[in-house]
Amino acid sequence: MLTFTIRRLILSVPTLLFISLVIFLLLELAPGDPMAQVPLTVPPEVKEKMREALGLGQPMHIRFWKWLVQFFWIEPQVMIDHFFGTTYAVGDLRVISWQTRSPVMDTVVQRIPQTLWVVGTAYVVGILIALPIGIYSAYRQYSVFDQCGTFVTMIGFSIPPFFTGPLLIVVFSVQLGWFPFIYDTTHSVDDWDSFLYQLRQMILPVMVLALQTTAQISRYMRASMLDNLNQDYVRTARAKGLSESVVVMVHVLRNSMIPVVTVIALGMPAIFGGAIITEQVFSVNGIGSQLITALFANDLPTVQTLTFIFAMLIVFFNLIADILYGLLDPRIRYD
Amino acid sequence: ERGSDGHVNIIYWQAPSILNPYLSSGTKDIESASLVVEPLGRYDQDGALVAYLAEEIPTVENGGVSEDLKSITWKLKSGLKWSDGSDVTSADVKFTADYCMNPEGGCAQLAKFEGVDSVEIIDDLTVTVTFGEPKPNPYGPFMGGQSPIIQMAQFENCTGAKAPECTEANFGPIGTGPFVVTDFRPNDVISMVANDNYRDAAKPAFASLTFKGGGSAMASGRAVLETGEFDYAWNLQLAPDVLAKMAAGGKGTPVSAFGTLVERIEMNLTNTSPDLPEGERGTVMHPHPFLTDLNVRKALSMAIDRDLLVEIGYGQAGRPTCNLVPAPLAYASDNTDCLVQDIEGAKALLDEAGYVVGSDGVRAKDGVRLSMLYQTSTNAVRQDFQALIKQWWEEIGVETELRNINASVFFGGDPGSPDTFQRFYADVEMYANNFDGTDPESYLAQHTCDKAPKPETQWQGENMNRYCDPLYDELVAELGRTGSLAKRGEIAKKLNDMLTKESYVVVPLVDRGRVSAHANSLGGVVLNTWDSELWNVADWYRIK
Amino acid sequence: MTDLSNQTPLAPPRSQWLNVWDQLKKHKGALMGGGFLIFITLAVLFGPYIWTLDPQKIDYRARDFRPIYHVLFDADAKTAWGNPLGTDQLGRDGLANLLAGGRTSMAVGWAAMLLTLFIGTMVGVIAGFFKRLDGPLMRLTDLFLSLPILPLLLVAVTLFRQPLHSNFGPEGGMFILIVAIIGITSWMPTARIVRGDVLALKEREFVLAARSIGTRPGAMIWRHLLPNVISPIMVSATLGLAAAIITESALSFLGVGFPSDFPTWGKMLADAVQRMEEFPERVMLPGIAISLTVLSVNYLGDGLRDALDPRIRGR
Amino acid sequence: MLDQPIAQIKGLRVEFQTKDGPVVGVKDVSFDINPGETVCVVGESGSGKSVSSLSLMRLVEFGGGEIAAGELMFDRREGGQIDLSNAGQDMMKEIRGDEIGMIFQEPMTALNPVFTVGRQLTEGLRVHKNMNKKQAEERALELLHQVRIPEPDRRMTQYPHELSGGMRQRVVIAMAMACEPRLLIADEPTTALDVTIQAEILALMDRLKRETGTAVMFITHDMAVVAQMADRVVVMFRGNKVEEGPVEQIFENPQHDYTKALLAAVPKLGEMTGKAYPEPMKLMGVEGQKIEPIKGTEEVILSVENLTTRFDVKGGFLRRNVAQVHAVEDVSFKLNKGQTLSLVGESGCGKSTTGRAILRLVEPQSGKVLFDDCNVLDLNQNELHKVRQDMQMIFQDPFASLNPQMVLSEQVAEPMRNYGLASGSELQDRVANLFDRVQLPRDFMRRYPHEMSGGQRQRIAIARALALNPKLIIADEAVSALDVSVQAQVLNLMMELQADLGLSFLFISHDMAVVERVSHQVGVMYLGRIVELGPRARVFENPQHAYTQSLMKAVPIADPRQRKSERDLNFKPIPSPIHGLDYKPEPSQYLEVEPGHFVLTTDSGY
Ligand SMILES: Nc1ncnc2c1ncn2[C@@H]1O[C@H](COP(=O)(O)OP(=O)(O)OP(=O)(O)O)[C@@H](O)[C@H]1O
Ligand SMILES: Nc1ncnc2c1ncn2[C@@H]1O[C@H](COP(=O)(O)OP(=O)(O)OP(=O)(O)O)[C@@H](O)[C@H]1O
Ligand SMILES: [Mg+2]
Ligand SMILES: [Mg+2]
Repeated sequence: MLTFTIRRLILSVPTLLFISLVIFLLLELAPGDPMAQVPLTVPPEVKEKMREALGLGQPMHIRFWKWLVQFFWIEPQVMIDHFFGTTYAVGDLRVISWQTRSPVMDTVVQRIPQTLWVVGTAYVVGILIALPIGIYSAYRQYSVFDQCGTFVTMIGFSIPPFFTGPLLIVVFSVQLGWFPFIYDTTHSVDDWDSFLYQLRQMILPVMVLALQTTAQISRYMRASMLDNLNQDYVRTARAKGLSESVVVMVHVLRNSMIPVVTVIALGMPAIFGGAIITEQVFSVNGIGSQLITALFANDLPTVQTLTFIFAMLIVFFNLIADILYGLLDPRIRYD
Repeated sequence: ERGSDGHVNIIYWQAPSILNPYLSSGTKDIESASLVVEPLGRYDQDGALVAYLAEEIPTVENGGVSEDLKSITWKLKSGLKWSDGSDVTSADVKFTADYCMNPEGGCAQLAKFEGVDSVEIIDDLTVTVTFGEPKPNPYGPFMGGQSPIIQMAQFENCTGAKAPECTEANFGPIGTGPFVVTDFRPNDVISMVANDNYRDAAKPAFASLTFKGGGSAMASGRAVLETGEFDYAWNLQLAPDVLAKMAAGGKGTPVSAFGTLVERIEMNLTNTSPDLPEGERGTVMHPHPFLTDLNVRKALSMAIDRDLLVEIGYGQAGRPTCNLVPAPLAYASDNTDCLVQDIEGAKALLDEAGYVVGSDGVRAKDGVRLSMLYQTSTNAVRQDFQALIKQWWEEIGVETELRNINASVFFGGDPGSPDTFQRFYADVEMYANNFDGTDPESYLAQHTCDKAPKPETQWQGENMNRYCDPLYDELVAELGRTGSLAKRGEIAKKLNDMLTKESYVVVPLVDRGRVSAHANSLGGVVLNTWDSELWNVADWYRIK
Repeated sequence: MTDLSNQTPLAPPRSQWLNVWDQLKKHKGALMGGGFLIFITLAVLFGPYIWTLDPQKIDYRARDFRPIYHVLFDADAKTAWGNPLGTDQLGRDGLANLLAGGRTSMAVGWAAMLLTLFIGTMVGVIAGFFKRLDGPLMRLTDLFLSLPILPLLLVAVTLFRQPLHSNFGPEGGMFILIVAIIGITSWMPTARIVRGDVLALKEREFVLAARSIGTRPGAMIWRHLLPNVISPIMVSATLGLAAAIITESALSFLGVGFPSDFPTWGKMLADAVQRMEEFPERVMLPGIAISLTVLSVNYLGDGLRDALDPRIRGR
Repeated sequence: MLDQPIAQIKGLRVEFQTKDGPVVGVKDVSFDINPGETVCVVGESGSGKSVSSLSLMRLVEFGGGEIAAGELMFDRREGGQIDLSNAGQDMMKEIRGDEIGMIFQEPMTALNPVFTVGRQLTEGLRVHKNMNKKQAEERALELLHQVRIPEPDRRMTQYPHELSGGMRQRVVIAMAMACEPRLLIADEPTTALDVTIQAEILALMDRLKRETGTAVMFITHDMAVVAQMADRVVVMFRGNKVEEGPVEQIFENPQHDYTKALLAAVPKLGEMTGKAYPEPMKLMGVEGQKIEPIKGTEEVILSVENLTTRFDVKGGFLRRNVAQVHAVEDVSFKLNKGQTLSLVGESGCGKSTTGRAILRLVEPQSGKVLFDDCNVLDLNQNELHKVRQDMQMIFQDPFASLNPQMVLSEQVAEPMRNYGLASGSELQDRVANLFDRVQLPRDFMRRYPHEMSGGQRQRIAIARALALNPKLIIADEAVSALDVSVQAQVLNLMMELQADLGLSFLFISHDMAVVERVSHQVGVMYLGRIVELGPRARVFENPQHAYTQSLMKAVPIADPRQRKSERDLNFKPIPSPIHGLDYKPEPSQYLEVEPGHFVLTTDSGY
């Protein structure tokens, strides 16, 4: 397992490099121009000058190499500097966004908190709701609860967030006036009241996002529970005189969680990736909205960096999922 | 009294990415920066010039502009202070010009400084800008939100290639405006407090300000009009019925004003058939099979009901127009003959021109079918327009295929993409354009022969329809030489008419105004489309 | 003594598909789901021939009509029998649009789902079965997982729109493009799940047995592995159909989808969100259509899975 | 009140609600179980044995069943009788595991794969006996000792899949006995075990019964075990009890036809003494059976030389390779054409692995497998494919070895498709012929594996193996899971085929009586090595190796008057086949005691 992990980690380096190259080429190939959002009143010559100032005149391989150096060599140094007060990276050119002309990573760091607050909470809430629903619908398969659960979760899955978002806003913010719907990213939690406010402003986006998570995870949970409930070992557990709750919640659940946990782990990168549409609807301005604005502005360094961070998380969490799979299920072996 | 009205919340559904207008020309960036940095003079709501940091607006009459129109001399108000307490001097003004004109800086406002030969410091408060050629309109540099004065002390080490590295300065410029940045989160939110050193001791009324960006026009409209979470929302590009419904919320008021933005259809005079080889496709080598026929272009224009377009798409924020230059008054032609839809007339015109309706309902002449590709950027209103116009055109026997392209591709100049509006691989396309300030000279000059995008120029250029008329080019040149305002107006109107009612290569549809909204409790808002909307934020106050 | 020899009484032998059908018949949800699916498919296929109004026909005098049932709670509502489901802000008929939109959405949904299933299952099975290909294929999944869909689509549009446009027409070309993009950006979860199941299946004794009777890898996959991973594939299929319809709408929403005069349910929904308060039916109708389709596919999938599983069928 | 039965089943009827309407699992069954008594329940597969026992635990409900009628009186430990058929689940929870323990039929699946053996063993103890973790673990360890698992300490922390089938079964037994229940229900507890372990387990249960007065309800199809264990016997047939009586009476004077048939089908050790060649069994109700010895030839078809197979053992949190299972160690033997060589030995000694290694279904470490003079281990995939046409295997577990999603005719046709031997209607004909050959009705062709009884499944597996007309069939415990009547049919079938087609069999089994009946040659395996190899008659009549001798002694005799006492059995703890990575086993050396009869002289670990 250790060798497996190490081998996978080592293998992930070329994988990631390759991914970064593919992403880079993709972005290069994609039509679009960082000057697209510049007003039409700006004459083409000026735009051309601005493009040059962004470094767009250089050949592709040089730009890719530059990005590699900036991302893999300079940015880590900046991080070390930040934590230990050293000065390795002073004066080195970091990955600079074309839109803000500031280091991309600074913005990322600035935005991670709200993304984690909202998307992360939604994920946790979604899982917390999904698991009981999945477990109970499987335990009482084809009962009223199961039917309703299926119905609601599938509806939740089939309705896009650009609909549920405004719907919740209309009901809870406009009609009832209970919750704000423009997320205040400058809000800091330092006492009970501000915590309450934070809760209030999180509720709507969290609800929208949790709906999707719940729908998906509860389907997997239910299917997995169903697979396990009829296994012989469940009968053995019952024959030992264990109570139903122990039988279901310990014996069956532990087995059913194996695939579900990996599904959950695989969903993790999405938390850091943010939720593009929901962030837009509620003006949360997390990573997701950073990516989408960068995309629309053709801010290639930002897009490249964000997509690549996302790719790293995907590779990492896929590894975690595989390891978890191996750890949770003693039958699986890696060699 | 300064700071007595507490806090004000502004929401822009596009978030500012930087507060240095010289590094970005996005409206959101310029307008948010206008809270902090100011130019020497601005345009007011009517397009008239008002002095800001300057003592007065220099003109030929008051001697500020030389007789030969080759130089302009600005005088700063005395006693101006930067928000850090230091004095504003003419060195800062000259530095600003140097900063933008640095060839490596990639300055977004370089066009403002076009033709500037030198900027000289006369004394502490006086600078003279000298142009290489006579400039009938010398108000490019230091005028309007695009060209504010920045502090030399702060940006001294940030010139040229180093400009983007000064993140701190770009995110928090020291200015003379009513507010000072305390926290800037790119593409998200700006927190500001009142500037202690603002020149008017009684202003601004608000002690602090939050400038939130992001979301959608829908959400920001709601936040002002329906829930009252915000005090001011910018540019509510919403369907009129939606806006009206929101306004019924009663928390705020939409306000509108008109500028020079015109939604128009451009006719392609070259053939863009995919069968042509790349390099020749879409160039003057191959004229368009039927759009080169004036009658067809005219008929297409006649079939459009502009009133209905306005009603459906813009409501109070739009009015039908037949002009490319709808304002200011001095330049606007009185051309109104397109305003009435005339389907029958259009049909007759086409009949006359020999285009007969075929069995499939599509007109054709000599085997050339009137079948067109109509492209525009993705946008709800534009798609409604497309649908309507397509229907009208089909009524007169013109087959229309619609295409909508992502705005970031459409308006981007990527020479590799076939979908940009410059490349114009379609028969007609629709978008909106305007000009900066109040002078249309360079705007009209966009339709000269040499401005046509072509492969040799990497498809850059502004003359999308490849219109080429030597007469027109000549008139443009004459406009450049003319100083008298009346004469200039006359020439401009002539140019406008040449493009519109005489040739119909440009078919204006709607004069698009701007709708913004403010809370009912926010006073002092004067909507201005000639400059930053937040131009008079110092005068805003809370209605108690 | 006599009755010792004969075994349990035998049910008459029946064809496999008859059995599946028998089983399916007993699954109420599946029947309802299947019924609705057939209904909606027929509706979008043949509806436009019955309800012949052109969905793109603009009649601005008849704009913003409410659905006919609206009279029930608001007697003065603008309604007309000619537009039973109302009209939109340009006066286009709601019913005609719903039918036309359904055609595209269903076609995109099914085609993209099938493509997703095909790629996902293939990659999953191959990765699970051939140990040597597992690593590379799973890294490939990582790669595809990290590809951003939007630039991908833009690239695809740039590269392929013209040839597809000239071969299949504006709608056909875009259809192929969108289906392909949705397909190749959403097969990864299926692949991972299938791979996991195949890894486990491979350890089962019947696979060993099949090897011992000389079954070659291809036949092994086809005969032994695929039928046994049908259940996760069914789940992916139901989720995939919904996801494809939603993705298509998001793409239209971002302006890289079908031409604007080509309605789809997702686009109708996205367009109507602005006027949700005033004209709830405009979001509800396409929304309900999407949800019901997804639900019915889900129930049908549940039923089919049960029916295809001989162990359950026996019960 | 010793004469009051501990459990009384009165008029039990169990129905299952299925999609085809109710199915009756048990029609009408009544019998008592007295304290300290062993009641054996025998009967054909599907006759309702398991369902009756599950009803007593009230576990049928979880399988979709319902007790439609009848009473299940149970005598509580604290005194007082209750009717379990309508007791609440709360009450049942206390009784299950504590007062009634149950051993389940399938050891492979009865354990939860993700919990350690220790955890699963201690669970019940902690619930019912209020023990703390440490106490429970001590008790669990003691239990593992009792069921004679090698290296009990290690097992506590292992997961079920790391144990061989026999070990798992012993864990299940330990679990059932953990709380010293008053009634122990054992559903085929020893089917998966070899004779020595089986004898130990039986002895253990016997001791438990004697010491604690535990009553045992013992479900089995092995009549020898019945003879050894039972006080009373209940015979079931198609959901009904057909006969009940003391064990001697049932064996000596069966009344019902079914009982008679059952007894006739039991192979008895020693029946073949004096006969040089195997011959088919005489079956009741089959007219005109020809019983002739099967001679075979002396031509070697398979020759295995120094075959060694090892598995890696992963350990620790990170699952590193820590040791190796020496599953097959330096094994050599020869098999003649048209003859049968049997491999016997205790569970986990490497019999199955040997069989699989010959077919290269597991990759051996070293050695030679000469089949028709080509070394199977040197072949590439294509050549292997060709060779497999002549070598087929019947797997230990017929259910597991059939694809649950495929109809039977397809499964039988598959090998022929693979080799392109037939297609279209010819294929159908050949499949139908194969069905006839293994005496399965042709209308079974459309069925799925789960719709068959165990014996029928095994016949499908045999039909599949025959489809290619192989020269060699490796039959891995081909009959162990079958009830005796079916087992006899299958054995006869195999011998008939051998006689007709000249097949060679490598017959893997732990049932000595069966081995005696079918083999020409016998190899006794212990800990991965063959400890004794020779003609069947010599090995059975003159066992030389100590292990063989104890094996012979442990074989239960199907005669209730010849019970073995615990003292006759001399148990030795079983050493582990797991050795460190640096362990170098010595080569095997044999002594030829008689012509063709070899005995291992080097250390075997016994
Ligand atoms: N869950 C169930 N659903 C439907 N029928 C069942 C179920 N369990 C058992 N049966 C039926 O009940 C009858 C009795 O089955 P049972 O398991 O008791 O047989 P058995 O005597 O234990 O056989 P074996 O020796 O093969 O274990 C069989 O006909 C079987 O098909
Ligand atoms: N895949 C495997 N991985 C690790 N160890 C294994 C594997 N298969 C078998 N073993 C081990 O190899 C040894 C021999 O196993 P094998 O299955 O050959 O025994 P057997 O003689 O067939 O026993 P039984 O009678 O219980 O079937 C056992 O200790 C077993 O635990
Ligand atoms: Mg049973
Ligand atoms: Mg075995």
